[in-house]
Amino acid sequence: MAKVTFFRERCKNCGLCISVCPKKIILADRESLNAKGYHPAHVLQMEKCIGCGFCATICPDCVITVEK
Amino acid sequence: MAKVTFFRERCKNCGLCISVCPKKIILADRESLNAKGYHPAHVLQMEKCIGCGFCATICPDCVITVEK
Amino acid sequence: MGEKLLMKGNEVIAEAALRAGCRHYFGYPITPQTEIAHYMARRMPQVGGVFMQAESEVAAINMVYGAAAAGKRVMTSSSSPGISLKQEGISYAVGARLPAVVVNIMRAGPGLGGIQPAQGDYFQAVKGGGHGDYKLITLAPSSVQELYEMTVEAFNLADKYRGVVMILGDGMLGQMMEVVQFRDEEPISEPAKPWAATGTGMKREHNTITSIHLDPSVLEHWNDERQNQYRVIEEMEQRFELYNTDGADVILVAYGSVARIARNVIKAAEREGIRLGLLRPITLWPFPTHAFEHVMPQAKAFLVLEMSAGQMLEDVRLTVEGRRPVFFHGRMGGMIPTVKDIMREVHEIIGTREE
Amino acid sequence: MGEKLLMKGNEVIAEAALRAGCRHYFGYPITPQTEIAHYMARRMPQVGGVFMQAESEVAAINMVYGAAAAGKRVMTSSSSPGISLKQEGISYAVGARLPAVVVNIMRAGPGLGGIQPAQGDYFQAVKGGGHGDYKLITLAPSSVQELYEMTVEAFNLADKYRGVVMILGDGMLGQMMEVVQFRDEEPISEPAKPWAATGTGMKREHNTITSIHLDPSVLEHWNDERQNQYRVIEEMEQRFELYNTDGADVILVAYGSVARIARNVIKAAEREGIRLGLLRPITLWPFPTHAFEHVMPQAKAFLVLEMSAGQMLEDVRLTVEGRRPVFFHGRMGGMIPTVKDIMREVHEIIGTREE
Amino acid sequence: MHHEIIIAGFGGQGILSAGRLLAYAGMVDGREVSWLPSYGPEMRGGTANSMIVISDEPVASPFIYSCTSLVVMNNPSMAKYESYVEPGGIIVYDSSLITVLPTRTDVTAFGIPATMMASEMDELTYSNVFLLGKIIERTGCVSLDSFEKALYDVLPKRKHHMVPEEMRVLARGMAY
Amino acid sequence: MHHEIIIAGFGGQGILSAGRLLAYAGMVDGREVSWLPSYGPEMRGGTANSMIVISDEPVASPFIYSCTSLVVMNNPSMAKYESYVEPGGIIVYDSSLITVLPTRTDVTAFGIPATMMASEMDELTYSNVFLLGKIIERTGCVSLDSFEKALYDVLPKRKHHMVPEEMRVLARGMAY
Amino acid sequence: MAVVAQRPHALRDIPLHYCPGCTHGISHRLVAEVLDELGIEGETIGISPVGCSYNNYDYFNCDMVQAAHGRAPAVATGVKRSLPDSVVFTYQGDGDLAAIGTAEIVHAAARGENITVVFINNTIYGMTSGQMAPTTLISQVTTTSPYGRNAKDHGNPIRICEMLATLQGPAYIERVSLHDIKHIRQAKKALTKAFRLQREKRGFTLVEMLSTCPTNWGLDPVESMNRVKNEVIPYYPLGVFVDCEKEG
Amino acid sequence: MAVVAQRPHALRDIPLHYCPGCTHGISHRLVAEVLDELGIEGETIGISPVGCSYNNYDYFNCDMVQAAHGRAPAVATGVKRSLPDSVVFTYQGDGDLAAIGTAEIVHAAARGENITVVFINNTIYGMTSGQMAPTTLISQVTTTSPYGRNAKDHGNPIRICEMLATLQGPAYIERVSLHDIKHIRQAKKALTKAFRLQREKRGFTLVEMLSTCPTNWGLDPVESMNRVKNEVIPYYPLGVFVDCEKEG
Ligand SMILES: Cc1ncc(C[n+]2csc(CCOP(=O)(O)OP(=O)(O)O)c2C)c(N)n1
Ligand SMILES: Cc1ncc(C[n+]2csc(CCOP(=O)(O)OP(=O)(O)O)c2C)c(N)n1
Ligand code: SF4
Ligand code: SF4
Ligand code: SF4
Ligand code: SF4
Ligand code: SF4
Ligand code: SF4
Ligand SMILES: [Mg+2]
Ligand SMILES: [Mg+2]
Repeated sequence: MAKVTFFRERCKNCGLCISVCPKKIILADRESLNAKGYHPAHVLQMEKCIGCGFCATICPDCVITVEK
Repeated sequence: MAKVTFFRERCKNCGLCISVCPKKIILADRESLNAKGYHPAHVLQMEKCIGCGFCATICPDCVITVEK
Repeated sequence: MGEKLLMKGNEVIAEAALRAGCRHYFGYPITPQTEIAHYMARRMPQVGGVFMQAESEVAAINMVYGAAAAGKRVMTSSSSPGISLKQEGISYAVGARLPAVVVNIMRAGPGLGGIQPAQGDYFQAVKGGGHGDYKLITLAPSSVQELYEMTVEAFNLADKYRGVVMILGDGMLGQMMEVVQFRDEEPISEPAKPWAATGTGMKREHNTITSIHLDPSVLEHWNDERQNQYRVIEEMEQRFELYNTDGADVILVAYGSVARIARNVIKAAEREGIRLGLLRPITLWPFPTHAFEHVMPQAKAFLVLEMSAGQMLEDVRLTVEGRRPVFFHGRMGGMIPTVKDIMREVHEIIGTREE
Repeated sequence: MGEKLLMKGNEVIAEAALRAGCRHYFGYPITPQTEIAHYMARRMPQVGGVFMQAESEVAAINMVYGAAAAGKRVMTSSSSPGISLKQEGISYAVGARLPAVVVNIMRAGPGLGGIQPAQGDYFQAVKGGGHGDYKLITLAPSSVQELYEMTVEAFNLADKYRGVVMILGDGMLGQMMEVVQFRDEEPISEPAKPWAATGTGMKREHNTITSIHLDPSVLEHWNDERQNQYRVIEEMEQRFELYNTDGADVILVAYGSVARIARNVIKAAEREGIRLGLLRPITLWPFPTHAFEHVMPQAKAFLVLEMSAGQMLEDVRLTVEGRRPVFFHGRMGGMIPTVKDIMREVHEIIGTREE
Repeated sequence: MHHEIIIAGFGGQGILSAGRLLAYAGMVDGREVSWLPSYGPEMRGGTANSMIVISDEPVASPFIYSCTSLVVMNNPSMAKYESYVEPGGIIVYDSSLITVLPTRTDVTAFGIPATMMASEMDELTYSNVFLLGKIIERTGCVSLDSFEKALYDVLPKRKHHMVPEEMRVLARGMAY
Repeated sequence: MHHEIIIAGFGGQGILSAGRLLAYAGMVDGREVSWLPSYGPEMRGGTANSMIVISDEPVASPFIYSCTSLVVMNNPSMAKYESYVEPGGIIVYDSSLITVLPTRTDVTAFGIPATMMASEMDELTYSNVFLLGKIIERTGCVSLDSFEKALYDVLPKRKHHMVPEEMRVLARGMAY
Repeated sequence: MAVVAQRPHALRDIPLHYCPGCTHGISHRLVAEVLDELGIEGETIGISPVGCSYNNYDYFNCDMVQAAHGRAPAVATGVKRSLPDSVVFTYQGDGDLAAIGTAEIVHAAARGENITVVFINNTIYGMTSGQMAPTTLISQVTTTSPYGRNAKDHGNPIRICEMLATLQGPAYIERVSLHDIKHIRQAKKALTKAFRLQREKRGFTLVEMLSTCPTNWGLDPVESMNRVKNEVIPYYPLGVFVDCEKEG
Repeated sequence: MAVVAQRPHALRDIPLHYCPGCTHGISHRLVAEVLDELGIEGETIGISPVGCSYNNYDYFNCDMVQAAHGRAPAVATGVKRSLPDSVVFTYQGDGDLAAIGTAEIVHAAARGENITVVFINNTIYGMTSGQMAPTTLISQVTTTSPYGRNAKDHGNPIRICEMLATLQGPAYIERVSLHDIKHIRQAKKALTKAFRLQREKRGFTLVEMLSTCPTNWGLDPVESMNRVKNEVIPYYPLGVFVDCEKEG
C-alpha cells in the first residue's frame, strides 16, 4: 500500500495534483482553510493510492511526499 | 574611345583600380604627391581604355569618372 | 475644467502625455510605473499613435531618440534601475539636442533594491547620471493633478529648449489614486522643427542629427551654448510653492510625495503652537534658489526632508551657503518619513535655536 | 623600486592591476582607454588570468559582478559613454556589496561627443550616476606613476570596504607616456571572502549574493549601514596633495591632468611674483574637506580649475560654505585649460581682492 | 468628517479593489479622497494593503501611520496593523482566516467569517464585500448609493449583473 | 635644458612613433620626459601630432601651448602649429608635401623633402627620421647614442636589422 | 516503505512565493533533483534572474547570485571564468532572456560558455503583471497587447532554441514542457543531460521549459496546462535542437 | 560621350576620411547609387553607427541621424514608426551590429521592422584600432586576440544572416562581398532589392557586405580583397538567406 502525505500549510489548492491523479482520489478539503486561505488538497481513500507519484511530480509547491 | 578622369587630390593610392583594370593601364604617379601625401593613380595610355568602368566601380573614394 | 475623475498617478501621466500631443511612447515594463505603459498600450492605437514595448530600456530610449529626431513629441518612462540603463541614451539625446520627456517613478535602491517609493535618484536626475556636462529640466509633481499639469508642461519645455525633460516622481505618486480634473484644451506650444530628419524631399539641404563633434573647439562652443542656455533656464523656469512660510520658525524643504507628508507635519505642529513653513521645489533643476531668497529674511532654519540619504540637501546647502542652519531628516529603502519622527527633529531644532 | 620605464598611462593601469593580483578583466573597447584591454589581452594568458572582451559594456560590468561574486579581484575599464552604460551594473555591485575596480578614462561629452580629454563625469562618479544612495571611492591620479600606485590602492580599498572603487582619469593621462618605476613587491591586503559564491562544498550554509531587499525596513537598515560606513570612509580615506600653499594668495583646486597644468600656472605666477598654491584632491569621494581646513586660515580665495562646466566646484563650495570666495575656470569639449587664461583669472581675482 | 482606512490581507483577496471602491464612493459623495495601494512583487499570495483617506479637507499624505478603521484578512496583517487603529476606532476581520484575534480593548472589533461565507456562495470575490459592509455600517464613511454607483462605475460592464448581488452581500455584512 | 617639441602631420606618417623615440632617448639620457600623442578617431590619414617634453626638471603638463621645436609633415599642421614655435625656435618640415611655407622670421626653418627621399628608398617610414635628424642636430635634445638605444628598445626585434639604416637616415637628415 | 517522491535536498524547506499552480515551482524542484542526483549541489553556483523567480536564491541550497534583469548569462560568465571547475546555471524567464537579455544569451551561447541555462518560457512577463514578451503568441492578450499580439505591429514570437542553434557554441539545446507528467519527466532528463555535459566541459547547454503563468493568463492552473499543450507547443515544437553527443 | 561611372547624387562631393582602400567607400557609393536609381533620396533617412563610418551623415545627401553604438536599429525603429512612409536604413559595422547591438538587431528583425540594414562585416573593430569582433575569424590576430582567436576562449564567429534567418520578421537577407567587380555588382543588386522591398512595406531587410579593413588587418588593399575571397567567404558563405518573394 502507498502513503501520500500533504504538507497542508504549503498547499495553494492549485488543483494540479487532483488533475493528474490516475485514481481520482485527491480532493480539496472544502471544510478547512490553511493560514494562507486555501482549502488544502488531501486524499480521501488512501487505500486506492497506487503510489505512482504523479501528484508529487506535478505539485509546484513540494507539498506532497509519496511512499510505497 | 573611352575617357577616364581622376580627381587626383582625392586619390589615396590604394591600388585597387590598378588591380582590376583589365587593360593594366592604371599606375600610381611616382613623380608627384597630392596634398595628402599620396602618389595619385593615373592612366598612362588612355587610348587602350575600353571604358569598362571597373576602376570606378572599385574605387572607394569616388576618384574616377568614366565616360564612353 | 472637466469632470472629476479618480485616477492613478501613472495613468494620469499617460493621459496627460496624450493630451499634450504625444503620439509616440516607447517603454519597457518595470514596477512601480508599469500602468503608464498599460494605459498607452490601450489608448495609442485608438488615437492613431504608436505604443511600443521595446526589448529593453536601452532600446526604448534610443527609439525615443529616433522619434524625436523625426520631429515627434515622444516619451518614455521607467523606474530607477531602468533609468540607470538609459543614461547613455539621455546623454546622447541632449547631445543631439532632441526634445523628449523621460519619466522616472523612483523606487528604492541601490541595485535591484526594493519597489517601494524613494527619492534616491535625485542626483542622477539633476547632476547628470550620464557622461558630460548637461542638465535636464527636472519636474517634481506632488499630486495626481500636478502629475497631469507637469506632464503637459514637460512637453512644452522640452520643445522650447530642445532638450530632455525629466519628470521625477516616486512609487507613491505613481500608484496612488486621487481626483484629477482635465482641462478642456491644453496649452500646447510646439514650435516648428525645421531641423528634424524627415526626408529632404529634395527641397533642402540634408539635416543631420548628431552628438559628435570631434573638433574640441567646436564641441566646447556647443557646450558653452548649452551652459548659456542653462543660465537662461535657471533664471526663467524656476518653479516652487511656498506654503505657510510667513513667520515660520522652521522652513521644511521637501518635494514630491514627501512634501505631502510635510503638510501633515505642519498641521501637527500647528496643534502644538509651532509654526512651520514649506518650501516645495517643483523644478529640481533649475533648483528654485529664488524661493530661498523669498524666505531667507524670516527663515531661522531649514529642515530638508527626503526619502534618500540627503541629495537635495546639497542643493539647499549650496543655496543657503551657510547663512542659516540646514538640518536634514531622511528615510531610505522605501520607508516613508513619519510625522512623529519629523516633529522630533523640529523639537530638537527649535530647542537648539532657543538656547 | 625597479628600473625606469617609459610607459603609457593606460598600460600602466593594466600592469598595476596585474601586480595587485587582479586576474580577471572584462571590458569593451572604447577610445581613449583601449590600451588597457590590449595590454590585458597580451598579459592575462601569460599569467593564467582571464581577459575577456565582452559583447558590450553592460555585459562587461555584469561579468565583473559575477567574478567579484566568486571572490576574485576584478576590473573593468571604459570611457564616458561606456561608463554611462555601466551605471545599472555599478549600482547593483554596490547593492550586492561586491568589491570591484572600474576605470573611467574620461572623454568629452555629452553624447558621442569627442574623444579628447575632459572631466565632465565627475558628478557621475562622485554623486552616483546610477540609482539609489551610494558612493564610490573615487581616485584621481595625476601622473603615470600615480596611475600605478592608485590602481593598486584601488583594489585594496575595494576589498577593505567591499565596494566599487572608481579610478577617474582622462584621455591625457591614459594616452601619455611618462617614466614609471614599479615596486618590487606590492602592498596587497586582500581579506578572506567567506561571503563569496564559490560552492558550498556541502560544508556550510549556502551563500547568496543579492541586492534586493523587498522589506523596506531591511533595505533601510542596509542603507543606514552603508551611510555609516561612508562616514568612516570620509574620515579615514581622504587623500590630497598640498603644494606651495603656505602664504599663497590664491589656492588653485584641481585634480588629475588639470592639476599638472596648475603647476605650470604656479611657475608662471612665480615669475610675476604672485604666489599661488595648489590643493589637489586625490580622492574625489571622499572629498578632501580636511585639506581645506588646513589651508583655510591663510587662503584668501580659491580658484577651481576643471575640464568641465564646474562639477567639483560644487564640492568645493559645499566645503568652503561661503567662508572664502570661490572662483572657477573651466574648459570643455576636449579643450585643455591654458596657463594664459588661468593667469588672466588669477589677475582678476587678485585685482578684485586688492580693492 | 475624516476617515483613514486600511484594508489588509493577501494579494488576490480583493484588498486593493475594495479600497478603490471606498475611495470612489467617497468621491461620489463629494469628499476629498485618496487611495494608496501597497504593491508587492507578487501577483498572488503576498501581503497586500490599501490605504484610503476620505475627508472634508484636502488630503495631505495618502500614506497614513494610523487609521480610524481597519479591515484585515490574514494573520500577518492583523499582527502588523492592529496597533495602527486609533483609540475608538474599529477593526473588522475575516474570522474564517484569522486565528490570532485582536487584543486591544480601546477599539471595537468585529469578526465575520467572510471567506467561508463567500466560499459557500461559490464566489470568493465577495469576501471583502462582507467586511466593507460592516465598516460602512459602523462609520458611515460612504453612502450606500455612492457605493452602488461606485460598483457600476468601477466594475467592467460584463460584471454589472453582479452588482445587485454585491449590494445584498454588503447588506449581509452590515447586518452581521 | 628644457625642450618642448611638437611633431605633426597625417596619421600613418610615423608622427607618434617619432615622438616616442625622442622621449625614450631623453629618458636614456637621464632626463625627465613626457610624450603625449594626439589620438584622432581615424586610423590613417587624419591629422596626428605628438608633444614631447625633455627637461632637467619634472614635467608639469605634458600638454604644451608652445614649443621650442616643430617638426611638420603636412599643410594643415603647418597652418596650425607655426605660431606655436617660440621665438628663436626651429621648424623642420617635409618640403615634398608642404606647399604653404612658414612665414615667421623669428624662427629658423628647414625644409627637407623627406617623403620623396624616403619614397626613393622605398621605405616610407624613414621620412620622419630625416626630419628628426635635423631637430637633433640643431637642438641636441637627445644624444645619438641614446637615440640608437631607443631604436633598439622600442622597435620589435624583427626590425632591429633596420636600425643601422635608420641611423644613416638620421645622419642624412642632420647633414641636410 | 520507500520514498517515491519528496523534496530534494537542494531545494530548501521553505514555502515558495509563486502563485497557485505556477510551474516555476516544478522547474525549481527538477533542478534541485538533478543537483541531488548528480551530487553537485556543493560545487554549484546558480544565478537568479529578475522575474517572478528573482529570489530563488532563497530556495536553492547551493550558492546563489542574483543578477540584473537579463544579465544572468554575463554574471554566469564572470563566475564560471573565475571558477572553471564549478557548475554554473542560470534560471531565466522569457522576458529576462529573450528581451532585455538577448545580447547576453546570444553571446554566452556563441562563446560556448560552459554553463547551463534553464529557460522558463511562459509567454509573458509574470512579475510585472502580464506584459507581452518576445515569446507571447500571436493574438495573445496581455497588458501591453490589450488587443492581442499581432505580427504587423509586434512581430512574430521569437523561438530562442532555433535561433541559438545556428551558433556553434552550444553543446546541447532542448525544448521541453511542464504541462503533464510525461513531459515533466522528459524535462528532467533534459536537465540532467545539460548539467552532465557541463561537468564534462562540453560547452553551452540550454533547456527551454514551456511553462505557465495562470495568473496573467487569466486561466486556472489546469486550464493553463492545457493551453501549453494545445496552443504553446504547436508554436514552440519540443525537441532537441543541438546535441554534441549526436553530432560528434 | 556618355558617363559610365561617376559620383552618385546621394553621395556628397567631399573627401571620405577612410583609410586607403577601405571598402567602406565602396559600400557608401553603392547605397547612394541605389538611392539615386530608386529616386528615394528625398524620402530617405539614414542612421549612422559608431564605428569608422560614424560620420557618414556628412557623406550621404539624405537626412541622417547618428545613433549610439549598436543602437541604430532602435533609432531606426523610432524614426520609421514616426514616419511610416519614409525609407529608413541603418549602416552598421560588425562590432556595432553583432556585439553591443545584438539585442537591437535581433528584435528589429523579429518585429519585421520595415527598414533596411546595411551590415558591414570586416571581421574587426576598425575604428578603435583593431579589436576582435564577434565576426573575427578563428586564429585571426587582433589587438584583443593577440594570440589569434580561438574557439575555446572566444567561441566561434557569429554568422548574423544565418541567425536572423531563423526569425519570421525578415523579408530579405542576403550576404554579399565587395572583393571584386562581379561581387560589387551583386552587392548592388541585393541593396536595390532590399530598398525596393522596404518601399513595398514587406518588412525587415538586411544586406551583409563582406568588407575589408586593410589597416587593422595589416594587409595592403589588394591583399585585403584576396583575404576576403580566400578566407572570409569560406566561413561566411554568400547567398540569399531569406527572400519573401521566393517563399510567397
Ligand atoms: C532593468 C530592469 N528593467 C525592468 C525590470 C522590471 N522587471 C522585473 S521582472 C520583469 C519581467 C519578468 O518576466 P520574465 O523574465 O518572463 O519572468 P517571469 O516573471 O515571467 O517568470 C521585468 C520587466 C527590472 N527589474 N529591471
Ligand atoms: C558605448 C560605446 N562603446 C564603445 C564605443 C567605442 N567604439 C567606437 S567604434 C567601435 C567599434 C567599431 O567597430 P565596427 O562596428 O566593426 O565598425 P568598423 O569601425 O569596423 O567599421 C567601438 C567599440 C563607443 N563609442 N560607445
Ligand atoms: S501517488 Fe498517484 S494514485 Fe496516489 S494520490 Fe498521488 S497521484 Fe494519486
Ligand atoms: S498540486 Fe500541490 S499545491 Fe496544488 S493542490 Fe495539489 S498539493 Fe496543493
Ligand atoms: S575603364 Fe576599364 S579599361 Fe579603362 S582605365 Fe578603367 S578599368 Fe581600365
Ligand atoms: S582606386 Fe581610387 S583611391 Fe585607389 S588608387 Fe585608384 S583612384 Fe586612387
Ligand atoms: S505571476 Fe505568473 S509566473 Fe509569476 S508566480 Fe504568478 S503564475 Fe507564476
Ligand atoms: S580602420 Fe579599417 S574599417 Fe576603418 S577606415 Fe581604416 S580600413 Fe576602413
Ligand atoms: Mg515570463
Ligand atoms: Mg568592423
